[in-house]
Amino acid sequence: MDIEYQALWPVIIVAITSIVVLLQAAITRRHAVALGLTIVGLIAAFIAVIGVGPLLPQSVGVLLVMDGFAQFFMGLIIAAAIVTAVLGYAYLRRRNEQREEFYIVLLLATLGSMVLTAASHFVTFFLGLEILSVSLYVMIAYLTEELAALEAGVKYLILAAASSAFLLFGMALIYAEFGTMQFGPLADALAAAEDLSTPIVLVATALMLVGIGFKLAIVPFHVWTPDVYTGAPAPVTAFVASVSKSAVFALLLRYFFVTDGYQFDTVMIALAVIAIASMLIGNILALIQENVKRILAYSSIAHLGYMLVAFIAGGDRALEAVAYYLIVYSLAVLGSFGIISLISPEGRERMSLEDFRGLFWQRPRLAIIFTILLLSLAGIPVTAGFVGKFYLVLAGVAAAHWVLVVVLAIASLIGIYYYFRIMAVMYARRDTPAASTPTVSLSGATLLGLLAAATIYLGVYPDQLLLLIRRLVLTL
Amino acid sequence: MVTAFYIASAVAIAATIMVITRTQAVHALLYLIVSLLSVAVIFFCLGAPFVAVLEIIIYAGAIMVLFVFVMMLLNLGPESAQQERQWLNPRMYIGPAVLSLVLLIELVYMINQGLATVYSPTVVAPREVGISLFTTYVLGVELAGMLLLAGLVGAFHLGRRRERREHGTDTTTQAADTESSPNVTVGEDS
Amino acid sequence: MAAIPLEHGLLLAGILFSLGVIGLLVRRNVIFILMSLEIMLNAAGLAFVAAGARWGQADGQVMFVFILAMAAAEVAIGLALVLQIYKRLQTLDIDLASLLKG
Amino acid sequence: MSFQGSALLAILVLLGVFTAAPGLIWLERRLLGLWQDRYGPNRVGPFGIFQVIADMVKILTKEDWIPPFADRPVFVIAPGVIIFTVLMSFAVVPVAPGIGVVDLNVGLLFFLAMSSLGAYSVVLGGWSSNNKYSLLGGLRAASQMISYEVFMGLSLMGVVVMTGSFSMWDIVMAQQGMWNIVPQFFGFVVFLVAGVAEMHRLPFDIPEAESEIVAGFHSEYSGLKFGMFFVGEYLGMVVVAAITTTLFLGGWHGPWLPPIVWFGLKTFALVCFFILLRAGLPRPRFDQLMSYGWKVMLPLALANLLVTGAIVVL
Repeated sequence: MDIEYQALWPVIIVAITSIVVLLQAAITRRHAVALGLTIVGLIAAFIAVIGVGPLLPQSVGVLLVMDGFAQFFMGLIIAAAIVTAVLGYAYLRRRNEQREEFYIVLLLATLGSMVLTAASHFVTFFLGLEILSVSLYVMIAYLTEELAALEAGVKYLILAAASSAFLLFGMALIYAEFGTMQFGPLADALAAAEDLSTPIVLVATALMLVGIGFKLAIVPFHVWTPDVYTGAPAPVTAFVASVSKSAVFALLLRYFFVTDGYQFDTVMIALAVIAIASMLIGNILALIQENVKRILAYSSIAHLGYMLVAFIAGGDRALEAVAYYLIVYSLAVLGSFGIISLISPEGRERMSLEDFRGLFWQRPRLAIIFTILLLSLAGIPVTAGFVGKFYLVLAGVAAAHWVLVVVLAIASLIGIYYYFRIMAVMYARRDTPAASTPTVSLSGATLLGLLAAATIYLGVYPDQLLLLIRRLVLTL
Repeated sequence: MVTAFYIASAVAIAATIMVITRTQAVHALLYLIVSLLSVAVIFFCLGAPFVAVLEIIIYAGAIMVLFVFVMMLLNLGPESAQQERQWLNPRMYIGPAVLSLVLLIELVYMINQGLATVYSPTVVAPREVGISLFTTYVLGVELAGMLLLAGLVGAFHLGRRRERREHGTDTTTQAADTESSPNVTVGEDS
Repeated sequence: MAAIPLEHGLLLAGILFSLGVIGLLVRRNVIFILMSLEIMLNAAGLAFVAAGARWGQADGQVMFVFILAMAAAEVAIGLALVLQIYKRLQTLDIDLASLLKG
Repeated sequence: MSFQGSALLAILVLLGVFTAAPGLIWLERRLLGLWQDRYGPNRVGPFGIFQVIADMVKILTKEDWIPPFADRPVFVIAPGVIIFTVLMSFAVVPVAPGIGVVDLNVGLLFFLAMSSLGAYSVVLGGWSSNNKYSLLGGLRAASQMISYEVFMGLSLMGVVVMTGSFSMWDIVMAQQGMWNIVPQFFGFVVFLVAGVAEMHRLPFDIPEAESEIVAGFHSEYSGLKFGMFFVGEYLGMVVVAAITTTLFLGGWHGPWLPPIVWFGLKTFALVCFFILLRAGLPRPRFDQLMSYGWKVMLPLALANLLVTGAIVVL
């Protein structure tokens, strides 16, 4: 049996890089070398993602399918991983910890996410998810000296493993009913079945949604989010919020589009309820937090809810909107958690609102960058967040899901309040002299500047990215 | 075969109930092993001898030994069992039990509705599983390798023992303790 | 070989899974929680093998092998975390380990 | 093979195994005496042959004491586990054409499964005794047996690749022309070393190491329970010898003599070899044992498997 592997080069390169970094750590432990190897590998993988374009679409055996959709999301994931690696370097440099393992698990987590975007079979679905999860346990609890990190790691592990078990059980039921685990044939089997409302399909889909919902941290599977976001090192939080969610959302899109999950009314109603609950609960709980990381955690729950609105609408417009919003959202959260990781001195992370008081007068450039990112998250015009939210609403309106759209609008209004609260604190004058902030690494600051610039650029000229999305993502 | 299936099922259920109600961790683990062994018998009855043996070798023989190993390192004495007994007030079972019962009823209902097929299990021999693993699912095997690598690196990093840092001084403790950690015995090859 | 109805295989998996869920919800000791997770994963694996037996395919068993690999990785990391937490807190009570409340 | 037939065979094999164990104890002591230039048991009966019976009577009549601080149920179960797993292992050994308990298509894996369960007896024995030396012995046993299981399994996969079957009977049949020890020499070496470690015989008896941790996991055991550990160890030796014979030394194949005799002779020779090992080698340190396993045995087993696979494919 011959399998065409050429299209898989991006994935293979990331896997090889992780082993190279492992060997490097075994021979000589040099933090900068580990970072260098990681970045080189990731850039090579990014080039490979672009390079495999002409070969696509191509199925790799039954397990994976490389198409424009996978290409797009892989590009996003690799770029976000590069940002995480650079932020991680700046962060770990100040920690008393063995550092090289971080890059190994970061690469493995990236690998798992990439597999998820191209998965066309339950086996790759499951394995990709697990490679991602297992690496994330390690990344979250990476600073073993800190009790909060350990606790976050244990919580995430228990809940993630439980959700995986639910997911697996759901998959097993579907396999028991239809005799195939591949998305394509499964779609045929579903289409051939005369009665789709058999309980087994519904229960199985519900069980699988538990697993996926957990990864996306949507209400009611969101309980881990604030603890994990707070306990994990800031760069890792950025990774969890951007890469892990993009990958799982990509998988959800593929699974629902290929097997036509939209035919199950019950499931769609459940998703609509989940979306409404996520938007409202996420934003309302974010209002009462005093910790920036927690605010961002709850806001991320709400943002996933926004994306679900478009997702429920279905069709090409939904794909477009979700893909665009995932880019915008990733830019903003990577940047925001990047700021937190850059201004945190050795030892404790700066994450309470008070820590940000007067940031503008101390570090004006960082404060401006943070402002831009927050404005984007709030969905204020001229930033990419506005364009993204506009497309989400458009998708919702086109499908005439008025309730969802109205809730989205209300939730966004609530959201503006707490984003401005952070900004107000940043621009306020401090009464007491501030504790000295550490020197901000040049590479990190440049990177954040780029993220902010991209946010503005995409807010003003969204066309090119949209064209790219239409060309790649709509191949699904 | 059919009788064996039902006996093993009963044993598995009984043993699992014992697992979740024990207070002494090692006793619970022994019941868990019994449960796993009876599941292995069930696999055998279902015509899957290969995974039946894997269940014993890897699940009962390696993963559970890891549990015992950690329990020995923690050395949880009778006090912890006592504490556990206090936590385990029978009333605590009511809520979760009701929840799970709902889940179970749902499953039972669905299974009865859906698949009313009696089938005679055909034995899927190890050879077929192996061929399937290394042709159709060969990428999956590679990915499982990466998964185990992540587990290995993670367990090494997280389980590492290190000297406590002196207060005030900023000595970087490295390298010296990389060999002393015995709990890196997880490189089980599946 | 005599016939075993498929639903009985799945039913057993369902019962074991539910028992695992109960254990997960009731227990406070991290070690017991990890054991409950193992029960759940094993039940899911059993469901796969039963399903594979229905179709006479090797796929269910293949999936079980992958679940084994995942359970091994999961347990290795879980137990490493348990060791660290016990060293720090001298307890395995999941509720005591809750600095992060909000 | 009818059920009655295999039940009868099972009983015969059990009887054979059980009578072999006391004989082995005597043999070991005499041989050790011979190699270490002393007498060994020589008072009870001709050549001390009834010494074992005397010892048995002593062990059986001793008080079977369970320490009050021990974890009773686990303490009682532990010695039973080793006897159970070892005896189960014999089920898949093909003694001679038609003589054997069962032909499983996963026979080899069944043996590995049983040997991996065997680890529990030592580990649980060490834990339940609630004694620090026993606990140390149990910890050592857990890491030693888990580690060596890995190489043990890997070293056998070369044989499986060559035969294309997990069935012990198929493996013996495939050795008609040439014994596996020739093409699978490294597999043989690794398996033998791992086998000694798995049954924690000297020189790898780290879990009990009298000179370091008193008697390790069985410090607290006495009477019949101690006897079970003791007999279990000897039976383990026979199992490993019998499996090695089956997998690498051509099983019952051999000229002139009847198959069952060949099988017995080969197994006996291996048992004597194990006793010679005990007489000839000092006990390594624990960390030496572990690094030897992971740094020498594992690469060797992997390389062996790789080369075998390559040759079979080409």
